[in-house]
Amino acid sequence: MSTDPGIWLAAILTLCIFSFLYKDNPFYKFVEHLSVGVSAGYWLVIIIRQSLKQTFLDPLIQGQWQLVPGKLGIFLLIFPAFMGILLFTRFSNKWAYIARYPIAMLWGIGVGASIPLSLQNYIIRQLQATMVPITFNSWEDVGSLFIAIGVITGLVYFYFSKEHKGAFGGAAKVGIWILMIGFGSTFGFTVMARVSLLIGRVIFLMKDWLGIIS
Amino acid sequence: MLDGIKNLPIVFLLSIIIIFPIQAIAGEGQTKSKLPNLTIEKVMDTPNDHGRSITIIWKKPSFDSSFAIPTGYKILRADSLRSNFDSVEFVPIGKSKSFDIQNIEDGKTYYYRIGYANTEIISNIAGPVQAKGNWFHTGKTTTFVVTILFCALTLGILIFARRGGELYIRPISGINAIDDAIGRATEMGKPILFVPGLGAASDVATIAAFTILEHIAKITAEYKTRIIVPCYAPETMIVAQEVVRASYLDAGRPDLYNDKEIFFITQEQFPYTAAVNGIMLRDRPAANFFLGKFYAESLMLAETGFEAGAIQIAGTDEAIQIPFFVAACDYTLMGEELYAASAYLSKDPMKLATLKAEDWGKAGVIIFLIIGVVVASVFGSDFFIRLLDVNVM
Amino acid sequence: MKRELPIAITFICAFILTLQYFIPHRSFEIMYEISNIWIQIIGVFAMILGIISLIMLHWEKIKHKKENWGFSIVTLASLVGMSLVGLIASENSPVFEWLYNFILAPISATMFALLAFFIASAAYRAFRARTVVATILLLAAVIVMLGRVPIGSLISFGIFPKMAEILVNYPNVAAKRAIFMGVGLGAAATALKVMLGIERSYMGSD
Amino acid sequence: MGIFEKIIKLDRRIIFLVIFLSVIFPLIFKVNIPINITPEVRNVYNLIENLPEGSVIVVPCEYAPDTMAELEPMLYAVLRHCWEKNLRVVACGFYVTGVTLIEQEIKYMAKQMNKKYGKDYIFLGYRPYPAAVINSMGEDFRQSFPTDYYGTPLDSLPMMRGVKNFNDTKLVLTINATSGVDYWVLFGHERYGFPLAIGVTAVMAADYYHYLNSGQIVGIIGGLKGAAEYESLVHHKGLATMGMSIQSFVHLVIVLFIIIGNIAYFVIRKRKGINR
Repeated sequence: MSTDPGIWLAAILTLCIFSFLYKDNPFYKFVEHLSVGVSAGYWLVIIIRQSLKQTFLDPLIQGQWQLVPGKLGIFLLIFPAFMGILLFTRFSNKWAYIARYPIAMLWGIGVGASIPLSLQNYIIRQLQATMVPITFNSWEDVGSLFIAIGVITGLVYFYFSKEHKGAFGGAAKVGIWILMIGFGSTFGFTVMARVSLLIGRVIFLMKDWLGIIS
Repeated sequence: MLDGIKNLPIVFLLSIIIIFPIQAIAGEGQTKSKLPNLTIEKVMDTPNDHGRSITIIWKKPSFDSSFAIPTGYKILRADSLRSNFDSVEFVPIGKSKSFDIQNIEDGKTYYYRIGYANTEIISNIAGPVQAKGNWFHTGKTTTFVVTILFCALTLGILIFARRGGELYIRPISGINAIDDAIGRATEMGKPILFVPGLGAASDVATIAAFTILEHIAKITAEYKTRIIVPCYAPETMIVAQEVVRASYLDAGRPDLYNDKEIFFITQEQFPYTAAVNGIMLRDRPAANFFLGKFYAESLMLAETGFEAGAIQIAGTDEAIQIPFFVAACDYTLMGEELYAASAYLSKDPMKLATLKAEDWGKAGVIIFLIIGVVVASVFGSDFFIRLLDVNVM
Repeated sequence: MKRELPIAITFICAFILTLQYFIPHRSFEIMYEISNIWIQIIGVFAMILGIISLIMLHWEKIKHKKENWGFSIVTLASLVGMSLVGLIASENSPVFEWLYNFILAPISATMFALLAFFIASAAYRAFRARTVVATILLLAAVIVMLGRVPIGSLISFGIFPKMAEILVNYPNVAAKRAIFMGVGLGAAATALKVMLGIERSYMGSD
Repeated sequence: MGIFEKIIKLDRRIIFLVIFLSVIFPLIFKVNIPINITPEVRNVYNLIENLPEGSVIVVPCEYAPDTMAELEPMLYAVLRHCWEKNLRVVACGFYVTGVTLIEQEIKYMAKQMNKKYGKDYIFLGYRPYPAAVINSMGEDFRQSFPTDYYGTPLDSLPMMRGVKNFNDTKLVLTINATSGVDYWVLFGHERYGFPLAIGVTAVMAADYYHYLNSGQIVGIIGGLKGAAEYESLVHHKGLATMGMSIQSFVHLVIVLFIIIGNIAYFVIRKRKGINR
């Protein structure tokens, strides 16, 4: 059995969470609230220490921003902080709309390059991967044909401008079948990874904590 | 002596005559003479970069395997033909036959040679060359064209819709379930839980979730049903509060809006999940909405919600998580359906128009795919396949 | 100013970043880096709002002695404790790391491990051959599950692993690609809506 | 409520309990489910099995903690086999983040098997630029590794006497989670012609079968399953076999639950049909 207080703490917390499987109980509630507090505190520290101090305060105190030198740099550094402060106008009824400016900026930057990026990664690349010559020289070609048909019928299923009727409906139906085979396989495939995590925890309890297996 | 192609054979002969005996004498352990010559094929400004880099390409030597192979190449540089060539980089021997030399001053002229490390064998002189930043990434041309096409298509349909053009969109399954679920919660006098996922506020899945939240909040304002929105990211909380507040205002019930029901929990996946599980088991919402970006916690939330007896409607564009929602929830908006549902619910002709553009896009993809496969299979041409080449490096 | 300015801000930011994707030049690269830092800095203030929200929520519970208010003390105390350790010492201090390694890490790992149980209960409940679609889902899942482990190979003379391989490599790939393509178009369209100010749910209608 | 109705509305905690037991049971009672041995793993085993006592084999290990769950049991099984056959092992690594981990693992296994450093095995440690290092090792190990990981000159280690380069070794078996595999094939096997076997993660295995088909490698040990196969070949069931047994149990239990649920569902549906 372990003599490390850290291992004991971790083991007790682990058991508290497993108790949730039986039903909601004070032990789980305790761990739930503890984890929320600790993780929120963790992120607060990381954000203040790194985002605020390293990327904002340090260059400001030095009066020099490496990315953009000179006064312009300092302005470009203070500007987002000013926008951030505007978020607090939300607490006033009269000025609440000002908080939209920073949000608009977050949306704009966040959405940023998503148009070309999603078209490139989700359309162009996938299309190219599907577009292979099919000459029936090998069994793999049958698979490639199947993938091409699956992609087409799947897209038909996601087509919203036409009701799923007739031949079109038939294609959509094949599409949903293929989607379901895909979902089933993903589900089945994931079981192993999840069980591995459980084995990891059980081994932690039995080996690191209790020492009953070697 | 070196200023004419005519003299080259003489130089060559001379070098053989002079170098060979020297090599033979130097002999012992040194295998220089057995190393193939090095030739720089091309030296140029590194394409598609931000500048300050030069690319050097050489002919890959084939080594005689019975002799020691050098550990690497050295790259030599000079400011002018008259100055000395100094070694600036070491490239280990490997598969590569090109190298990007970084941290070069833009616009300054250089000449290059390469040689085997620890030997005297060096290549021809290549240059002059200057580094500079590029204004268009040629590897992304396809992406650029597709982006322009898609934007033009969407704008065209938007203009059509604005002029009052009719746009038909089929009913999307699971959409009616949203209103039914809210109705049921109201009847039971229980709250509604809306989880906007783990994405940032500007993730498209989260944005779609906000639009659906807008729809839901308008109904809950009308029915005076309590709505709980626990948030993973602080920005998501801020936007969700704005969305709900605006919806309550729209519905004429700003008095019912409660900021504290839309709250931040923590920005760590599993503590967040633990807390949302707690809400489901203690506040007992009658309807759970999981809309947005979800990862491994999807199944944990959906299973706990099921145990708590709630009607559950999920939607995510995260392909790996869809199966778990399908298994554990009553309705699942799969992938694009999430975006479509948000457009459909808003009944805004502008939003429906973009949905229409997506459909055109799909039709285009299908047609292009069929053409590409047929051309490649029947005519053996990979023209359409190459057309889709994207090189982001 | 109430509506037009936010829309203009969104458009300009998104447009520049879209252009940036195609322009490798250093000036645009710097703009991209600046935008990343801006997001971070605004994020600090958003985080402060978030923490205020968290504290208020639990403070109210404690003040009004709502159900389970005692646990709210746990949250607030651990939040304050963790923050103080991290801010007074540093994020690299041994105490801060110890708290992370022996509280947060095991809790997260165990929560994650609960999925092994939930995946079983969800499979039991959902995989019933009620309809054709449900049957397909069920069969695919069962075959892949059996194909992944030695015992599946043992009871089927190696047939399940082969079938599982085919399912994972073909229909699964087709399904993912169809979803990706739909998502790609949807995401691009949504981004365009945001840029053009069509999607602005956060602004309400005033 | 009949038995089938009860089954349909089964308390999920029963499922949880059964899952939990099927994890614990193989762990405590060391139940092992037989594993079918694939030819690509058996090839590796046979090659080592048939080496004369005292042969030197090179085991480059390139992985870090993130992939150790799969590759550590593999390394243990391989080392056990080598040392049971009294082979001498030259270990090294070209992946800097994993070096300390690998050093500990080898030391641990040597202790288990009662093997002496310098006599039965040595650890060369880390050098950058795999291609260049493999090249120089083809000439003389001492070119890149004049000393071992601990700073001892190679010549003062008894087992390295008379071992100059790959010509004096019988096999290279790399346990690898990186693209370093390619280097061993292209710069090692291709140039110096030694037999090469690889042990990789399950995800990577699929990408390397073409080397097997082209005869550039003699075998592949892939992922935890491959490690479990090797464990059963050396008749020492370890973590990999255990893990695969647990996985087998849990997967089987879930499938059985699904089957039972469906039987109950169909019985009830049929009954309802008759009543109507």
